[in-house]
Amino acid sequence: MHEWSLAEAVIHAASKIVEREGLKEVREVVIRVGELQQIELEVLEFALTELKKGTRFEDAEFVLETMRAEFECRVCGHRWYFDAKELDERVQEDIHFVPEVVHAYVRCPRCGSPDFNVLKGRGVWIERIRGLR
Amino acid sequence: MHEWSLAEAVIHAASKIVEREGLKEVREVVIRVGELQQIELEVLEFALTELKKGTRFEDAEFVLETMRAEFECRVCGHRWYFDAKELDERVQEDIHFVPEVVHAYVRCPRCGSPDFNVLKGRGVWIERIRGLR
Amino acid sequence: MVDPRRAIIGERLRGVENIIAVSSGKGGVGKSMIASTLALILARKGLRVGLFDLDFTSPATHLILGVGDLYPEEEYGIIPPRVHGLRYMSIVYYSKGETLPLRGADISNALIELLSVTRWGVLDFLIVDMPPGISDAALDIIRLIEGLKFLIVTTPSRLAFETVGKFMRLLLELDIRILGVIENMKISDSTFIQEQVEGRGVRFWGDIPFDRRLEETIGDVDRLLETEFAKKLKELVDKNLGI
Amino acid sequence: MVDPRRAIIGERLRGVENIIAVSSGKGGVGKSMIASTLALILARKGLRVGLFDLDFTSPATHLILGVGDLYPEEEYGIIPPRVHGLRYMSIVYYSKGETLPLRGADISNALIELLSVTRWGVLDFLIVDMPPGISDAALDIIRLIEGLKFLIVTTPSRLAFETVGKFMRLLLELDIRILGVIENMKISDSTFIQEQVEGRGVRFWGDIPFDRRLEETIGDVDRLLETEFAKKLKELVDKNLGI
Ligand SMILES: Nc1ncnc2c1ncn2[C@@H]1O[C@H](COP(=O)(O)OP(=O)(O)O)[C@@H](O)[C@H]1O
Ligand SMILES: Nc1ncnc2c1ncn2[C@@H]1O[C@H](COP(=O)(O)OP(=O)(O)O)[C@@H](O)[C@H]1O
Ligand SMILES: [Mg+2]
Ligand SMILES: [Mg+2]
Ligand SMILES: [Mg+2]
Ligand SMILES: [Mg+2]
Ligand code: NI
Ligand code: NI
Ligand SMILES: [Zn+2]
Ligand SMILES: [Zn+2]
Repeated sequence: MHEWSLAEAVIHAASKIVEREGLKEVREVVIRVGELQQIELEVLEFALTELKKGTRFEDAEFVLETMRAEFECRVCGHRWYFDAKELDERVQEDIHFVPEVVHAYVRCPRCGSPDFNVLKGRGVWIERIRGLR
Repeated sequence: MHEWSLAEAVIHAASKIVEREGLKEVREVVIRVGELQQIELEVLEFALTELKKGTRFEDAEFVLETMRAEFECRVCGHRWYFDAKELDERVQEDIHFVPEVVHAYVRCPRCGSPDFNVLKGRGVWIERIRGLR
Repeated sequence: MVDPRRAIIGERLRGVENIIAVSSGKGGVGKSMIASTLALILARKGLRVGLFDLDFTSPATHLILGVGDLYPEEEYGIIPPRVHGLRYMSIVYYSKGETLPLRGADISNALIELLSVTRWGVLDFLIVDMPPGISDAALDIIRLIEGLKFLIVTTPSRLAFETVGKFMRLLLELDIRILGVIENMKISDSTFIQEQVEGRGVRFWGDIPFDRRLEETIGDVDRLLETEFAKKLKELVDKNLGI
Repeated sequence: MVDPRRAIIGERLRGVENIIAVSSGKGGVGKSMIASTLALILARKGLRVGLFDLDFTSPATHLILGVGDLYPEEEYGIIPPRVHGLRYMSIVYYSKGETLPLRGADISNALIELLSVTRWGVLDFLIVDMPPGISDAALDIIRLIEGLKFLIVTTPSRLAFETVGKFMRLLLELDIRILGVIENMKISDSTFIQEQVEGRGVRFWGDIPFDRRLEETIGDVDRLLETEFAKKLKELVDKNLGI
């Protein structure tokens, strides 16, 4: 349920964008959700549906797109996809809250380094907002 | 004349690329030079011309392109171009050697912060190499 | 693409009256000891206090407080567990005893994540234990937390003050409020630090002597609060924070 | 686009026999004091020695050595000035007395820049003074410098060893050579650190007592080398480095 606080952040940030862009009516908000954090999409969706009530987003559709998490090793250049199932549940939960702790638990499969970059698939992003001016 | 050591780095790195790509004959090497460092282009060109003698780059042309240095403030979002002439000569020389010391001398013109990002125009880059396989 | 987290941070800290970053620029001057003890002292006065360990790659406050095997609750966000009367947040809940090598960009991301999901509730004071260095963590809390105040720690050493002086200058230039400077681990009666601090127009809170017995109290807050160190810190707090 | 700098670093360090990073993870344990004094001790043995201060946001070795107003020469690169018989390189040549706030990505860039343009020439030892934290500087020298060896510094405190132990574990996991561990500022005769270190299969070099007179020698290397601190360090070097 910390998905709730992420949903609040989305609504908050989306409001600022809508104001800045001067949108009168919001039709669609596309959210990109990185898989690193293993966010529960139904929970996030539920939170967005609850939180939008009585706001300018009441009639808007929130579209959730997921994105696989890809890493790149800074030592050997190897790229690979994150696979949560290789980690035990407790560690998955830790990464769920603070994705950066992945550097304590995951190593480059080629050279063993913890010094890798999260190329994509981290966090929750507002991809675009559609509406009428 | 530390342009000489940058030229050596270019030749060294370009050789590795040529080997990796399996080029037999190199025609052109395009180098992008960021303006932050105020590199003396004639000196860099001279060094490249001297260093390429007797190497696989002997007949290649080194093309130097410059790129203006642009900053973006992390606090207020303001973007602006670097202007070396606003700094005194000694500071210009310091930035010439270690561009990051710009954070000791330059501030965001809008909010005064030293916490800005060098968006472009830092360093020397190999942009592309043209040749025959 | 817009990262929605930054927009909510002000909201998350709305119920917090004072945010104090215990900072230095220099390492090993006693920031973690002072941040932890300061938080405990304020809590024992009956105030609502939080402690946030921001030294992600070398955290120490969990040892000083003797924090056991806790895990924050999830409830419309993350609720910092209560430890010795404090709301206590540290990355060690999630990194456990593992080494956590983080580049600056990761430190920045983890900080923003924690600030955007942690529900501190209503607090009189949130004490932040800062890492050494004048780098991502310091730059980020400066840009992200409005109304932040710094409490600066140094030792009497010129090696420490070299950096502390530079850090102070930066804060003054940026018009960020400095509550004062504590001279920790004092072993002589030189007035060098006091003069330097006051010469820059900053309040010198006073000094805390080197206390040989401090080490033995690590993990035992009742004994910690009985040390000369803690007693002297309490004096400085009473005098300078006026509460 | 390819950054050509990384390819040349091996070339630049080709004439250097041993590269030793004086490191800890923890701040304020005496890394800069030990790195500077170690470099001086080796130089006085007639060896060719360089010292590279890598703590860009809180450098200290220039104060310890009492480095005056020097600027590196430009000659097919940058030539580190000679200071007390050492080839000495620090970012302070370029940042002067200014505060230099750098994010991790900038620290990384500045490090790569300096490694790719500095001509150390032929050296028996290059001593690197590391910043605290397990972050960009540590991760970068690990990935960029082949054959690097670590000399680890801790104090007797559990707060220091919490981080030092984690840092050691990371180096062991990555198969990076650890020359040994020095326990600095010893004030009791606890064997806790020695046991922890040897228990991990790492060489314990020994301890250096807390030396009240050390501070007075900052900036005067002849007096520094006469201290109990320096004499004890020399003993540890003679015994453990075998030169
Ligand atoms: N007044 C003091 N007297 C004696 N030891 C102290 C004092 N203050 C701090 N210390 C010790 O100094 C070391 C560094 O303290 P710490 O709080 O970890 O510093 P920092 O957070 O600045 O790195 C620790 O071993 C701590 O126990
Ligand atoms: N053996 C020692 N005895 C007394 N003081 C010491 C000793 N070693 C280091 N110091 C002091 O401790 C402080 C921290 O040392 P420093 O070399 O700056 O540590 P670091 O580089 O690890 O941050 C300095 O004030 C230094 O003079
Ligand atoms: Mg990363
Ligand atoms: Mg920058
Ligand atoms: Mg600390
Ligand atoms: Mg140091
Ligand atoms: Ni959750
Ligand atoms: Ni030059
Ligand atoms: Zn790898
Ligand atoms: Zn700005």
